[in-house]
Amino acid sequence: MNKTVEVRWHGRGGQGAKSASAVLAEVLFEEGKYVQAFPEYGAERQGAPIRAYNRVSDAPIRRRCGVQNPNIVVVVDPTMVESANPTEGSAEDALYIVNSGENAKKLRSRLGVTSKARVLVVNATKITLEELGQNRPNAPILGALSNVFTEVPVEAFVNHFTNKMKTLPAKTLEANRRAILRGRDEAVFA
Amino acid sequence: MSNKIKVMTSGNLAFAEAMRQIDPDVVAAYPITPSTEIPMKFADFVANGRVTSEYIAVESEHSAISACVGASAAGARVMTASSANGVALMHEIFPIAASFRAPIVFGLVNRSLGAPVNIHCDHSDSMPERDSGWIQIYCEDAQEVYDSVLLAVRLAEDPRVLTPVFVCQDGFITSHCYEAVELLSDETVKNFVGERTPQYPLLDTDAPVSYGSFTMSEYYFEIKRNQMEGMNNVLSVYAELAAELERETGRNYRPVENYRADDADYLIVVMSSAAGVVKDVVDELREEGVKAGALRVRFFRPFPREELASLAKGKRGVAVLDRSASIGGTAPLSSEVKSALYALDMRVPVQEYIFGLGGRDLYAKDARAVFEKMIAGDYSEEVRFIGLLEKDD
Amino acid sequence: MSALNIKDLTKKENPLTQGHRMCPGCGAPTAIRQALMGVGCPVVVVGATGCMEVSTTVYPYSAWRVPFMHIAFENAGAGISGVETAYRVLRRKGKIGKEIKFIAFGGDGGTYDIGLQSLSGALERWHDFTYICYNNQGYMNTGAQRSSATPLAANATTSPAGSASFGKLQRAKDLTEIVAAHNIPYVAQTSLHNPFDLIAKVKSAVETPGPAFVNVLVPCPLFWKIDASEQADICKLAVDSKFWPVYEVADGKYSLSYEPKRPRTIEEFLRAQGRYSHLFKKGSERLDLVEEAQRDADESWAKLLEKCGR
Amino acid sequence: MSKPQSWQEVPPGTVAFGASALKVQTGLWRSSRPVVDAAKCVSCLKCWIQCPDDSIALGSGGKVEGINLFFCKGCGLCAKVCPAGAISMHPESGFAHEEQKGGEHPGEVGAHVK
Repeated sequence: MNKTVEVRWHGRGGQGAKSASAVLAEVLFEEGKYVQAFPEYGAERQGAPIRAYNRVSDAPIRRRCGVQNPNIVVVVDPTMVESANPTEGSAEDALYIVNSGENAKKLRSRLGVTSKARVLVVNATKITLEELGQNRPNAPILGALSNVFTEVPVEAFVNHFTNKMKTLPAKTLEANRRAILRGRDEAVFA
Repeated sequence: MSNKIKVMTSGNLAFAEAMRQIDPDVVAAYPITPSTEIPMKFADFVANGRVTSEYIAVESEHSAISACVGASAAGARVMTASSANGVALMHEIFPIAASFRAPIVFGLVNRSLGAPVNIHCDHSDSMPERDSGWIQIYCEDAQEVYDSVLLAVRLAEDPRVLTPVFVCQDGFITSHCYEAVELLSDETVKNFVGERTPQYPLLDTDAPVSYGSFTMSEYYFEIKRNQMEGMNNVLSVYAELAAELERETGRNYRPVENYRADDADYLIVVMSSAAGVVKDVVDELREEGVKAGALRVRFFRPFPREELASLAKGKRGVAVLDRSASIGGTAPLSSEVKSALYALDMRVPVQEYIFGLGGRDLYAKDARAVFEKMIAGDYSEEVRFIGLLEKDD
Repeated sequence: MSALNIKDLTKKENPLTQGHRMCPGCGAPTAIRQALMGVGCPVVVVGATGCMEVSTTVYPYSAWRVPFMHIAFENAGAGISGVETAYRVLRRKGKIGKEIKFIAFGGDGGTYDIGLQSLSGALERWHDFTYICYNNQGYMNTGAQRSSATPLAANATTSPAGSASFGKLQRAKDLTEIVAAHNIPYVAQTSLHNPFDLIAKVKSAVETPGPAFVNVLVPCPLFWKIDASEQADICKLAVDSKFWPVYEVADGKYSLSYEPKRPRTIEEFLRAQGRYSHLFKKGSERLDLVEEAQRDADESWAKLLEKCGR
Repeated sequence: MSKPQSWQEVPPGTVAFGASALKVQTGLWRSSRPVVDAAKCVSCLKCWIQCPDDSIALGSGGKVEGINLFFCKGCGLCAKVCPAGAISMHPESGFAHEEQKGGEHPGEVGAHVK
């Protein structure tokens, strides 16, 4: 990774996109990368669309402005594919990670991206409903991301994510672990 | 055992962590975005016995700074934090704190002043306090925030200085950005900051003094002049302290950061977090053969005018980027830079810019455009605005 | 409460020295001096901006024999919160060995009006201090303007009596009751004509752990338009006419400190002061307002008696 | 502390030293002077406790011996509250022939003053 990789997250307030971006930063920091994680703050409350960002680099990161041209776009909530305008400013060859149960081809056309873009689809909502009984898409999304940051073992994602919730019962932590691993395994390129 | 550890944290949390290690006697604070995390985190340290401090959860920012002044005059080591309207509400008390020579260390997380209400960064809250008699240090990132808090405690309490300090960081951009910061061990920090030895503690009932006297024209001037001496000593005392801390951290921040300025033809002068992207652009332009450079002003009070003038001397152009306005006058940083450059034998063209009000970002393309205009010799007597929605004439 | 012996008091060093620049006959230095007489251990004093603060600390001199701090007008409550907290920390850390008591004072302007928030905050946070309001019922430091402690119909410079006005159009705020509503351990009203009452109350206030408040009626000869020698007399009249009842609320329990055996009328109290002279001016009398003031006083008195369980 | 003569001599922090106002001769304000008839004094000390300027001079037995004219501003309160008529007020002009003294008790500034 010679240049800085910029990530933009689209989620809803309270859904955990901010935490997930922080976990991604922590995992990559542990792997020796230079990282930033910063959410966009507004007056919006629970449920409103929010954005969060990461920068990842092998060299110190100096710029601190918002990410305008992300290399990776994460869409945490399936309803935001159109409404949140996830392609705004992103590079033509950007990578999209989308939480969706939709057919991959259809999703690609809904996003309106060219063949240069890569689209990784994971039904994170379904996975967490099955594993946790709740729609908390963060864990499978992080699992899917481990397919992108291949230099990091998936266990690092598991450890950091469950560490954030270490006061929860062991059963819940184990369910999250399964959700991350399923996210990694079930994510498919469209 | 290593005495350093690198952790993921944010500007606010780095400030709070430094507070925990400093373990001040008293913290009095009131929540306001985006500095709220600082008192929140500190209250948590108190609630879990991780500090020996007392936390006063006051009913307003005005009372926060008033309680800080009281505790500091009493002889305690005191810290607090605030932003924006909170800072404005405290305004009355800042000059009093400085006149009391109360060495309070203050985490000022920069945010715009309403109206309209906006929670994002600009420097319109701290700039009005530039004449309040406080030292102002502006930090670029969370690491610098952490290091600066440690320095600020020593600087404020130094008997040659005895002046309160604002440690400023950009709201959200720095305060809420999660990044790696190298922390010193608790013991190293304790040894570095030592203990406060107040000269005239109010709590010394055997040698009673009165603070906050009334004085007409007979002595007011002399008291103010005496106070100025503390500020006059800041930069030399700071150099000693910065060298001392450098032995622990390997980092040393100059009052003005010189980024490839020595042989540069064109300079951008800027403060705080926006300096990063400017430095990136300097590197890009250098690769293209343009002699670009940047100066990041870290101390705004006292203003390091000699250092700045010597770094800007002989340049073909200087652009000053202010993150606040002085409506009807010259923006604060431009005003200081122009004033400092007046001492030079040969004039340096200076272009004033205002950017980033209310949290609007400064992007690489913006910094590049600023350099390009200088290279083209395109200067205006008027202030220019970066990233503003404007109709073309 | 042990009986006070005035001769014993003469042996104590006066915490407020001579050489202050208050007006001749002003009640404030008397009130503060009496208040501090009853306090056994060392005290640290914080004062709000006002006549007392200004006149006792004319640089480079200070009339305070005890540590004294003034920050600003509206923040004596917050200032002493900081001082008292610093004391608790430094004592806990072994940096201060002795016991110290904390007293804040402000005039009615700094207490009833601009400083009310800061006072309320300090009371709610339960700092261990005593707040003394020296209440001369207006802004004297700036020239006799009305405050929310100024009584109905008083002629003040920002509520002047004129051809279309009878002076202050509103009643005074009952700050003592507002403070009592904070449910702090000790609240009292007193007056400086009875030093035994004043000294005893401040002593109780200071010795009670936690926040305490004492509201002292202190005449300003200039504003009240009385002779400089009359401060004690006018205070007695205020108490005897039930204009200014003296009572205390200790741990929520009300008790009347003094009941006049031969009550005087409000009219007598008003007539004794020039600030009400417009009410009695031949041809434009406003005896209706005098009656209204009497009714107010009677009602307040009845309520107070009820609270005292009588 | 003697009066500072330059900004360099001003102590930091707006600090004034405790009890230094004892050097201030507020007695110069007086236009009316209290005179004590010690023989009439009943030692009730009402004048002492009500004096705003703490200018009632007491003897060792707690009896009023006189007035501290260095500080007394002449408000007349002492005469007013005296139940025995032991204090009377007289125009200061009547004492014009007396040499203007530095004061009987020009208070000493406490030894604690640094």
